[in-house]
Amino acid sequence: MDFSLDDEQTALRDAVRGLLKGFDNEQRRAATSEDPGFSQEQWGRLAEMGLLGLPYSEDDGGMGAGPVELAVVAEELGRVNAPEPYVETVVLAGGLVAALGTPAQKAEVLGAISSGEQVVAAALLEPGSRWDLAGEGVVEKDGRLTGVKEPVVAGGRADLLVVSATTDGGPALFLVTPGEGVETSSYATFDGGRAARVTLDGAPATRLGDGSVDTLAALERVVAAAKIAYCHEALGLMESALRLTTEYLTTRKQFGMTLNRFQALTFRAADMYTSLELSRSIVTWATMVLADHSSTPQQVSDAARRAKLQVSKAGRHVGQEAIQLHGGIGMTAEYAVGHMTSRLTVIDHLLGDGREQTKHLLTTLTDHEVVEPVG
Amino acid sequence: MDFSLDDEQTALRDAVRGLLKGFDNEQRRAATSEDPGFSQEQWGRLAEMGLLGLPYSEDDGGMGAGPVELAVVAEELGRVNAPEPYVETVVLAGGLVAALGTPAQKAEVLGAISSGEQVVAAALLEPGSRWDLAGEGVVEKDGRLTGVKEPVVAGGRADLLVVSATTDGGPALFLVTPGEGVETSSYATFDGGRAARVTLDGAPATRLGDGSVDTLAALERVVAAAKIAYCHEALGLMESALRLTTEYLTTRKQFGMTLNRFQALTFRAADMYTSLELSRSIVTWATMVLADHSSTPQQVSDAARRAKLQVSKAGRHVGQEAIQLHGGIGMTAEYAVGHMTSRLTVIDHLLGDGREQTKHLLTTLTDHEVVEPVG
Amino acid sequence: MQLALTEEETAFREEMRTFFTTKIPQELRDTIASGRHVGKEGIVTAQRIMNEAGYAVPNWPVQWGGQDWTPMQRHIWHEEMQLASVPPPLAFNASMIGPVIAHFGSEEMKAKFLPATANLDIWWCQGFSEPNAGSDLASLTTKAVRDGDDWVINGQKTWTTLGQHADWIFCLCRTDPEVKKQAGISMILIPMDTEGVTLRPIELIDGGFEVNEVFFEDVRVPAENLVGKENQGWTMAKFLLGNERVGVAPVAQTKRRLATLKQVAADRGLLDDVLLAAKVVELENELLALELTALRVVAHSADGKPHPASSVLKLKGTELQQAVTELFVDVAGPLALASGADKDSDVPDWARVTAPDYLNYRKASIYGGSNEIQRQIIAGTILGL
Amino acid sequence: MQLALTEEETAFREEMRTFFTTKIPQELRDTIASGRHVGKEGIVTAQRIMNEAGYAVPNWPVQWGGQDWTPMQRHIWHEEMQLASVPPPLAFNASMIGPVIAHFGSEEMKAKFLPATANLDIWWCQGFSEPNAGSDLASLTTKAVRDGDDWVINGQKTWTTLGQHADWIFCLCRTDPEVKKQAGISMILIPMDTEGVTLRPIELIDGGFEVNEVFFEDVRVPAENLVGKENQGWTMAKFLLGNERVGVAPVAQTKRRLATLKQVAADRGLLDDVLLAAKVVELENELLALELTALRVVAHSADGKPHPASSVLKLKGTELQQAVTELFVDVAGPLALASGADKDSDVPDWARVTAPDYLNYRKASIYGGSNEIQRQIIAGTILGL
Repeated sequence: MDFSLDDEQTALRDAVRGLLKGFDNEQRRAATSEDPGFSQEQWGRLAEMGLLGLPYSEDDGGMGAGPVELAVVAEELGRVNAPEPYVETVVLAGGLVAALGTPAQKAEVLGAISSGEQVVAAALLEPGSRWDLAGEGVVEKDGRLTGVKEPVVAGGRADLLVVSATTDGGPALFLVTPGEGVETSSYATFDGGRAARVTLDGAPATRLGDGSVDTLAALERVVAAAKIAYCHEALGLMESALRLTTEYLTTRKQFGMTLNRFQALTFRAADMYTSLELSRSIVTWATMVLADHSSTPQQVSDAARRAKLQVSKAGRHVGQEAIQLHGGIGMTAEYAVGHMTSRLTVIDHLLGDGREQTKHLLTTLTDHEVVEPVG
Repeated sequence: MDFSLDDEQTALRDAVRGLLKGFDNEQRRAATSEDPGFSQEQWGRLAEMGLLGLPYSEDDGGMGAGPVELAVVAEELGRVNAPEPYVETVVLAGGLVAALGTPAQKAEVLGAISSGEQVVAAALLEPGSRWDLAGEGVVEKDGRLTGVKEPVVAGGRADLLVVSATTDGGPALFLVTPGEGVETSSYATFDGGRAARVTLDGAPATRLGDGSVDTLAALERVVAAAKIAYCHEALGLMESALRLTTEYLTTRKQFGMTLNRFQALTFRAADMYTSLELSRSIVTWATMVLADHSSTPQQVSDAARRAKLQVSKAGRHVGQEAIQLHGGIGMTAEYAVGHMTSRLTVIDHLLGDGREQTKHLLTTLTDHEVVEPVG
Repeated sequence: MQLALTEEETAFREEMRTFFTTKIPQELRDTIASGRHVGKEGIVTAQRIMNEAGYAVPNWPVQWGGQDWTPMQRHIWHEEMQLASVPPPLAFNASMIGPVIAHFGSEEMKAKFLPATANLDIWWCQGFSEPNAGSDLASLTTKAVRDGDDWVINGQKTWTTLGQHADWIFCLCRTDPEVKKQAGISMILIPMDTEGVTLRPIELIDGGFEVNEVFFEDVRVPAENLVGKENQGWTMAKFLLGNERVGVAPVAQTKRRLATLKQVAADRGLLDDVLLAAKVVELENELLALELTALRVVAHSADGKPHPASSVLKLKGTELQQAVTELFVDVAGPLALASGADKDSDVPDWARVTAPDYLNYRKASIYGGSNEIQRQIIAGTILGL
Repeated sequence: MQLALTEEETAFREEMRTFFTTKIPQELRDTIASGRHVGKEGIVTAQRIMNEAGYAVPNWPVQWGGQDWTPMQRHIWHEEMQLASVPPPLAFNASMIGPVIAHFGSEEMKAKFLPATANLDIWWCQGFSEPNAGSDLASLTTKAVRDGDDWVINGQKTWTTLGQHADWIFCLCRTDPEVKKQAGISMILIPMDTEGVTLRPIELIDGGFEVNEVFFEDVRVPAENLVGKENQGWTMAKFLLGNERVGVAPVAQTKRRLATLKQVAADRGLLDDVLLAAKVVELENELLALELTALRVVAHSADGKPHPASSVLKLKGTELQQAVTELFVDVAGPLALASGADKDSDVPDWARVTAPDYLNYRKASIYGGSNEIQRQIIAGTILGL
């Protein structure tokens, strides 16, 4: 058992960190103040470094890297709270194409993602579906889709949509290009990002894949991978929020002394650290479960749920306390911690919050005597 | 709306407080070290003051007082953690007789309780029944009971048992005198009290009442009254545990200063106070709902559950923190706080813990838009 | 002990309920009920209607428009107002500077300001906190120097809520830097349009603008703008902060929000989720305990001395307020993302406001005496620690 | 990153599992598994079997019976021992005085004590805390004065765990009252049957006796009983407390308890109660996070420097241990009252021990560096606050 990065992974981390160096709250506010809610230049630089094609096979224009490398990137993006829709495009939307697509679809779509040429958005959620992603509200008929997807993260900017829908043969995924039969209404989300309502009215759609792969199984695995990547983004966010908090406590004076002289505050910072480290352990483990080829689909799905459950609690704890320990300044948009808390809140609610993970884990509670980290 | 005691109630409180004055942990340990786990002399003094007959009608040898007076006594007993089985005998066992008994039964049994002549125990629980008190495991046939009741608080000392059992006509309560067909095995409980396994093997039993009162409805109301009385005992316990804790914090020195200089500790004492005061509010309210003749049975039952839910959480919080803030000394039997925490744990688990109350309150969640304290 | 309201109290509640639900425009109340903001105009409209009926400033002396109500009546007034989703009278006017002027001000000052303050003809804002004087308010450094018949003010205030709408600011200024820090503070009234006063809005993390920085650069106001005596400011600040016992805990507002939450959760079948429903049960119970604590405080503060339990109201009240906003985001789930959606969106209004609300209400445990300060008060004043 | 154990580690785990489950008497392990105590004899029996196999003191130098194991091997050894419900080697011997003597003691002292300590021929107890030196250990006042070839000890220790079984006590004594308090402390070894040593058992709130007060009245021991150098005691205390990275968090024991809880809850149909079952899910998850944190610390402490996250192990480990004991009482419900029941009772054994266990484990967050001290360490050492 080894929790450390190897030399290449460490080099990747340093490279990403280097690329993001100096990206601060002011730049973030500038980038998020206008559509598409992130920096196209930054997106290009991520592409240049090969980060947008990281998990795809080299044949498809990618780097052929694994979940650990994705984790490294997501965590670094989280550390600076970068607004680029990395997990959404690369892990979720692209991941679905990689899992289900025909060779031709993979080469085309993944190549376009990897090069930064196209932003691809996963249109899975519906106004009435909560966290069910199978797409009951969009119906396919004769190669055309009708129904509403919302909220679709980055849906306004997207050059291509991966849409879940119901067909006569059950749930399936489709590629839809904005245009005919597609109406997109984009708006700001509370973390500074963008999401859209996508109305499909007989929109021409290409089925993703040739039907040889089980759609729901692939969806579950890709969603598990996306959850784990989000958890890493959250680790980066929590680490930064804690660092900003301890820096503030050691510099801000009240009642004639710096705040770190107030034991009630420092003990709460210690509890934040505990939440963070416990999260880091379980999230890293989940990444290893995902990366391990001997893991069963059930193990991968459960590991992702376990990581997300822990991060749901830790993210609330760390995010709320970071603001509280800052006091008034933590409430302001000019300061970074509030945005981190906002982003943690988005991550918490996009693919199921802690209570939702618990609900699913309840169904497997009596399958095991104890939870063993190593099989 | 008035939360205060009237003059007579205040006088009663002062009288009880006077009677219990000087009762300390050492005396408690002496009283609980031998059977029956409490002081017969003290029991006699409670009788002399009229406290054992407090809620019964004067015709039956009682004082005709209401829930507020019972609350006053229970709270004072809790304040010194007196080991006498007051709520168990007077409110629960006696309460069942008062609610269901024939005039003759009431006069006889309640008279004997009031005078201190008899200790009466409620034998409702069974090893497999959890918090269901209707008595499915004991069966009546031809006026004789067979089955096991356990744990029966004060069952070893009891001169008379009020037993729940199943009859051909449904659940019913019976009076059973230890002797023929009754085998009692008494043991210490972790709070220093006593409970017993009571094996009934064709034990002669007299049905409580003439069948004109709905047994389950009466049981629910009396149990609600007992829950509320227990909550008052818990208020007394929590108040004393907090007082001992703050006294300790202001006198105990570590690192060259008294512990109240450590903000992390004083803030936790403040949270204990918050738990206590919120509990006091809701428990006092539940007493008023019980005392108010216009309250429906459902309102009474719900109010008792609400009070007990709050006290379950507060009792754990205050009990655990009282020990923790004392440090090692809080763990010792020579010191009072641990016994208070033990007793709070008993109270929590006797008539349903917080989770159990929540489970029942869930069934009425959509019956109301908001919870209104005043109808 | 007595559970029920008296007959008089019941009648009074009915009177208040009727007033609030029939006299305050439905549209305003609907806006509040859906969790949106009514804006300056709405607040002014509501307060003027209340003031006309004598219900805007019941806590003031009767001669200045107050009511000779019992604490329970004031509690009922406050609860009914919240239950009816009425925008409450502006706190800076009704609960803060009004009572201070009524208690400390000269007769001239009362006559000049109180009627206009009650009627919200003047919109006041508060100049207390500074960048380096938050929880430690007494460290403030904004300076007022006497120059002839004027005060000359220099310095900076921050967290000035709704300062963007304000006509006047009541400002704590240091007038004697030589003495113990609490002893050298005075309260001065300053028109916001005075030369040298600049206001800079601060964007909050929910994207809203409700607080501001206010800068004073050689701002001149006449000597008569001093409230009470020189260096009496700290006494006034304590008076003002300790003044209000009613409405410290936002009980009725939180109750209303929780009722809405329950309704929308039920509509979406989410109450079948036992874990979510149990959370609602627990919040309802804690809210009941809080409301009863508020009632205890109200019922036993008649002699003017605050009940010790009053200090838990802000602490627990804001915790529950925040817990409800947090649970609301969970009920909205991914729909919470649609905070910036326009009318084209299929996401219902209630879901769109959940996340900004959650973020915005993190302030509740910081502003107006942080929860750390509340714990300090409980530990120190009540528990003697 | 690598999820699986190496082949060698897997083989080692198998070896340990086989050893613990076949060589340690079943009866002892059953007693532990059911939450009861095995007593002195059982602990001695188990340790001697382990010592014979070389598994009692793997953390010691090889020449004194230790093993040249990796941190992961020691972790596996510890986990398998707990999973098999084996009473662990006596901590006072194996983790505390043994390593101290091996590191600081003279060769004579090592030869005299280490073999007997490893084999539990000597039962050690710890003389650290005093009535006025708990968390603030350095304030201890028990005095050792050199008198010719002897040390004369006067004072009192408390919280001496299992002192009633002990042959010897290792004792921190003040040997120089003139210097900074940490600088004047020495470690002295004292036979418990020395004249002037008195032991008084302390009853705990669960009714059990496991800690004691130890009084020293003109107790004389030879000068050679000093460990290492005079006034080096604080260094040894820090060495000893910082020594053990493995087994700080009682993970496997808590896992086993939670598995039992789940089993008895399932048998009684209580897992149908979603609220109870969800609590189990959450505890399983937190315990997994804790175990993984312990593994991280183990995997990354090979260079001897402790991983920063190690400080959360005791804090979170005891919290979870306590949470499981608390939930066990809830599972028992009213049956928890039968703590003193004899064999006639119909209440199952597991239910009878729940409340005493719950009460007893309140100590876990107090003894051995309270959780307040742990937070202090995290805030100070790791966060730099």
